[in-house]
Amino acid sequence: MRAYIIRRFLTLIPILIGISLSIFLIMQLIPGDVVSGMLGIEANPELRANLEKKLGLDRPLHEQYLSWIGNAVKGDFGKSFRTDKEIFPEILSRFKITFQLTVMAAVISWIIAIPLGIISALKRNTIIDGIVRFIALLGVSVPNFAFATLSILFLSKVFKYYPPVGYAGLFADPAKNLKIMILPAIILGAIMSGSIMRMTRSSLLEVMRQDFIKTIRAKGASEKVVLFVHALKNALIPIITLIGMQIGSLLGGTVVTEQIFSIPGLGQMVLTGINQRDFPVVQGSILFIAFVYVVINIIVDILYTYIDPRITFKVGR
Amino acid sequence: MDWFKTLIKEIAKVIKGLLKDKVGRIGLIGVLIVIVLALGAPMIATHDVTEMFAKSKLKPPSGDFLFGTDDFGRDVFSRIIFGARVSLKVGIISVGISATSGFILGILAGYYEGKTDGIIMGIMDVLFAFPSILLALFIVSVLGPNLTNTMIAIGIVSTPVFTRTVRASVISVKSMEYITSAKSIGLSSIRIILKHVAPNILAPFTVQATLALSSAILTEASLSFLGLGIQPPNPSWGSMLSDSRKYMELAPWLAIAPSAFIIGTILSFNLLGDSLRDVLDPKFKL
Amino acid sequence: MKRRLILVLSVVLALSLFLSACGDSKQPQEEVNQPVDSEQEVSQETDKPQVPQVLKYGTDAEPGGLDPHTISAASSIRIFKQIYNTLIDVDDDMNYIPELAKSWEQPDDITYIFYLREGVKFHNGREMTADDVKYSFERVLDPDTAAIGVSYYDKIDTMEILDDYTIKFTLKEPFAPFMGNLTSLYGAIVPKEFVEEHENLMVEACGTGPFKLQEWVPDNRVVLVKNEDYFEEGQPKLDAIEYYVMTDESARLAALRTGNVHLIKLPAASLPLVEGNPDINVLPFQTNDYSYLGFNLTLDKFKDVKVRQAISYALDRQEIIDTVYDGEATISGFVTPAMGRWAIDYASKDLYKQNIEKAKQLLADAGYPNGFETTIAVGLFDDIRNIGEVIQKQLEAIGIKAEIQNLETGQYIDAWSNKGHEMMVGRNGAGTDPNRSVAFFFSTTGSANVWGYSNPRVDELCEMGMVTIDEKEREAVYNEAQELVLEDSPNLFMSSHMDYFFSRKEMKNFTPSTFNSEDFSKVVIE
Amino acid sequence: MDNILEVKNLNIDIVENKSTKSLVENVSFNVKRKGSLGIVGESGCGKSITAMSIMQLLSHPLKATKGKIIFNDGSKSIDMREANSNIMRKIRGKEISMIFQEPMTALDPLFTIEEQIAEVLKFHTDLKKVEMKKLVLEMLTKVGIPQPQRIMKNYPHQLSGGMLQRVVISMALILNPKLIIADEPTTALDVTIQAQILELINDLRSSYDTSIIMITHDLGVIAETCEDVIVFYAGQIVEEGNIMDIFHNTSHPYTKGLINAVRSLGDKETELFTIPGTVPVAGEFSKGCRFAERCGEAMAICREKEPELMEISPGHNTRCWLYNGGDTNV
Repeated sequence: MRAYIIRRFLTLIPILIGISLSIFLIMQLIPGDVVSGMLGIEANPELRANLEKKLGLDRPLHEQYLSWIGNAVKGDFGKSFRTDKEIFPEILSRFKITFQLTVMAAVISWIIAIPLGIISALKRNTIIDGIVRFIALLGVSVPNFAFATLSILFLSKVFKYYPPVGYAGLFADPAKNLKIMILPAIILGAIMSGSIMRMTRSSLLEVMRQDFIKTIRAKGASEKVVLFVHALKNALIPIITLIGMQIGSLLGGTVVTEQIFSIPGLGQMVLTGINQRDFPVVQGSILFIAFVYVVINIIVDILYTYIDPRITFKVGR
Repeated sequence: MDWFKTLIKEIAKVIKGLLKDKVGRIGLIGVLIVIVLALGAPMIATHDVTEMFAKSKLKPPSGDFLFGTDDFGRDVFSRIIFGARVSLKVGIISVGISATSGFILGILAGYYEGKTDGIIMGIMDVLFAFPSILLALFIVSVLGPNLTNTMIAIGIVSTPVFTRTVRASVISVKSMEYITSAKSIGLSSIRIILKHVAPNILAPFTVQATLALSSAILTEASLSFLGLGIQPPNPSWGSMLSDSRKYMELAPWLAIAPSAFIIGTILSFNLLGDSLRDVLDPKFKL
Repeated sequence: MKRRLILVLSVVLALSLFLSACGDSKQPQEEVNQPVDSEQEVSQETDKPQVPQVLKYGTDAEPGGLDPHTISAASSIRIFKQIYNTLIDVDDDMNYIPELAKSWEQPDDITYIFYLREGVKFHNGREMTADDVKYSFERVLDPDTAAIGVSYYDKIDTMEILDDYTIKFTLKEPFAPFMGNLTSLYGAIVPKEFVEEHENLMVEACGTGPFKLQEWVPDNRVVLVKNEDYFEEGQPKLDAIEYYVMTDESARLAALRTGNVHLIKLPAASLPLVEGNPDINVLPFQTNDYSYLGFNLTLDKFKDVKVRQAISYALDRQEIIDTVYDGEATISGFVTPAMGRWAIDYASKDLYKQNIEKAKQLLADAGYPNGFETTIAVGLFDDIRNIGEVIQKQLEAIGIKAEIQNLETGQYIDAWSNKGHEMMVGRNGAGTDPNRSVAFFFSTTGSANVWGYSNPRVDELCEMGMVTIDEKEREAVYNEAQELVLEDSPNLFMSSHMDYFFSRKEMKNFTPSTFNSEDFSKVVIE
Repeated sequence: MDNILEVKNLNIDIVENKSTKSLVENVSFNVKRKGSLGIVGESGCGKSITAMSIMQLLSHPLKATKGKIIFNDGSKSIDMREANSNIMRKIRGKEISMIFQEPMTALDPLFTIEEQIAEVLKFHTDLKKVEMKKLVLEMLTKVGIPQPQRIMKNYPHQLSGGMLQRVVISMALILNPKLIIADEPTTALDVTIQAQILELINDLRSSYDTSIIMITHDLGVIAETCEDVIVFYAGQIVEEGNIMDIFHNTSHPYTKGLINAVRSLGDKETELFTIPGTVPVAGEFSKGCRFAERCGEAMAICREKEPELMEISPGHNTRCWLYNGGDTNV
């Protein structure tokens, strides 16, 4: 297994280099640059020259890129042009927040989606199945910012409730942290649950039609055993694939929810970075997101081998 | 010309199958309504989409303004109707882009494996690793913010999902006997792909297409929320919804109308996708 | 089978624990000196009313950095305005009032002598002296700092320290706006050793102001705590100010309603939402901003003044104000009404009254009988986007088909600075001195004159304005300059709007005004 | 009562969007204690779903609507068609167990052989883990699996078809049930393995004196394993009797056709004999005898009236007008 993990990490390197090169090129192509962003209307040629020298932007492009990559390999993602602060610690502390939100949202979506998916599979083509499928479709078709704004308004008008302001770390002040994170997590979780519900239902029905289910029943197994021991485990693979993809896409995708609930996550950092053309911030954070995304894929692949003995490490994606 | 006739016959059969299934019926009707709205927009709309009635700003739904007016005093009903045109166009063209490129790349990667598979999937990994909203943001800010660029951006963003779906089905279809038998009688690989592999991955492909249509509309809405979607004053459901957020309390009809239509359209596409999957692939009859 | 499941779970758990533990678990505290937990401890010490004297302010943008000399973003200025002081300040009637300098004299046109307050302490405890004043301006003028206010102070020839509390400035030539420029935070007084030791004022701060920086969690909040030994007696009454970044308007309003924050800013459109709400007071104040429609004068169609004037006649400025600001704004030029005597009366000018016939006539004379196609670039703020949409509609009446380009932040700023547009809607602050409002934007060498506009007479007037010390004469100079720019119409000016603070009823003694919109020195929380 | 199982006019219908069609009509038969009953017929004649209905394993939209399935377990006898699921659960795998046709897909791919066999013990006994392991090992050796110690740690995809069928058999016999229902156990296996499996089934049956219902379309398998035979055609029993009656004084034309097809196989001269036409689809049965269109000796009456199951010699019944007391004309 270790060889497999090392091989997967090796394939990570070309991807990361590919991403970092493409970000660098795109950042040059986009109109606007960090200096005019910082100076705003005060910009004049003299000020611009000073600032560009201070930020090292007067060096030729390839030199800028190579020096950045040189440090990045050593873990030093450089400093933000705007705030002059070290980027890597900033990414880590923000990643913890986005990761916590993602995990909470994922768990909430599993709690909602998997039982409902099972129920709608068992009670196939009944009204309950219809209702559950409708809820699932609703989850898939509601834009998250509409859902978020609606819930904020509803809670604050009707229940006079608004999550406490000012983010607190999970370990620093757990009570306040959970109060802040629970609402956005529920909203993200509800939206994620739509597709998981549909996937659970279809893959469970697929498994229930297999021959070995008949054998198990012929052995005298109760429906509970048939479902929870055998059917669910066999249905797990496509569900885990979907969850892996969802968690991956959430890492950058929570930017809308983070913005509405003003949670200092990674998505928002990238968005501000792009707006301010703060190249090291954008480069560092997207590379980190890509790295975590591939790590999650590796974990999902490893989970496969634990669930299904037929899948061995030589089988690729 | 016979393949054309078979195609028509095939489509007729699919539609008949859809109508039989309750879910399919609802989906089909929903989609048809949206198409009719989009095509017949000029006839249906009651006002000019950009006309500003300064004295009737933020008015609730009434006789002459069926869905009320927005903060510029423009008629929401007409904007919704024309919005159908935009959202449908965004959906269809962006899915067109991602479906075709995903189809070709997926088949190449799935069928040829080895180096081609490695390279194509490597690029797809790079695109996958980029969070979709941010990738779209990049493309739109490089090409400039207008509707066509939004469509291209959404198209590129959803290509990897298509490629992966197509590749997965090609690999599973490839291992089946009839492909090896086709190879054994010396068919050239292109013919095998077109004649045998392609038709058989149609079912998961069409399902993926309907899902991509709904996510395209959602992505357009999120892009508008981040201020990068369609250019004012032309309306799209996404931009109307994101603009309405400020007035959700003062003028809720501004948010209700677009969200209802967005949810309705996506619901119909997904229902259509579900029953299409059953019709196209009897094995899936659940 | 069970053994495997445990293994899988442990992998996932280990990963999440590792990640969340790798940074130190407590939020990084960048406090300057001993950490004060703003909530509990402070209230026991003083005999203040039981309620913790902490003002929670929901702001709309993340500060871009805290170095007063290099950052011009409003979201940053509102914070370091509480941390740093300038030599002198300006009241609402544009008169200079003492701050760090208790008095000053001006022996001749090019020398200014300032007598500093004694016993003023920096946040690191050291007493402020003339040395720090000299060091601060040297830092601004040093190219390595890349300071923004270089053009404000580059007329300084020498700075002589007469004694610990007296400093003499000698200018290269008479420079009337010098006093006005000294009120700007671009000339904030910073402690020498702190800057040298930390060499990065973006994230750390040490000034003489009423509040000290305690904590900054990016994209979330900035916490300032009371400077116990502030030189103004009995100020500030508050123990701490907590600025929360809440970009979403509905989230800000919800936080205010539920009492999670005491103060927020919202546009006029939200006024009806709080009508009749006993807990929320609305505090309007006139801003010093003006909205404009700029032309790219390098393009042929906009080189001709007749085209620009035609567009001016086509605009219905009152409809723009009604639609975009709910009527809560006044017609204004690039010297805003808030600048009182300096501003001419734009509303009464013929060019500012809608006259479609005249507009069409002018267009025909200029060779565009049935109009032309163009684009309007908008961005940054919602009101700018909305103005763009209204103008686009109004220009249709004279045959001009304008397409709106809603640019992303970086693109908008780039289009502005490199003429990447045809027409552009924007909003500027008129500043505290007419030289800033006129020369900075419309003299040929003004760094904000991105339109390619040049009028020798205006340049001459700007030069004169800088050297005329006598107020009455200066007024006449700038009036003529405004009339000329108005006539040339490189930009069409529209409105100067009102801004609105929404505050909880528990927040007392807070009256925002144009030039001092966030003075929390007398604020108390009940 | 020397019958372990008595099925009395069992009817199985398919209920699909409001229309019900009968697949199995008034089928009755008995299985003697320690006896062996062969059910033979072409695929799609209803033999498999009859077997599944015995164990109440029919899934939607199939349903056993009428009739009785009586299981005589020592003193008490239970009608398994009506029995509630708890009772059925105690019977399945303990009193009656099944062997399926496709060994490759009959086992759960995600569990080891040991886990799947031990599961039967877990359902019906409260043996300790160690005892279960010993029993499983014993059983695997009995069914002739080499190195059972290693094999039982493997997963189904690591074993051949023959091996997997042996595992299924060991699962079925481990609690020495009173009746085994074998639904085409050897169809999916190649011939050499087929013989070994049949021999294995017969040996184990005698050593555990279990009765068996052998369902197959292959008369060769019937000949080797069964004493009594019933012949299914289009959801009805067309002939039943002991092995000698069926093979030597075959009465029903359909059974004759089946036997001739097998016989012509071994004989080089005669051309391969086939029964023309195909099995009629449920719900489209003509009113007369269901085999009429394909029957070489069909008479007018055959297309008019459906013949009853008549006894033509003790224990040998047939459903054909040829033997209906001679009055062939109506």
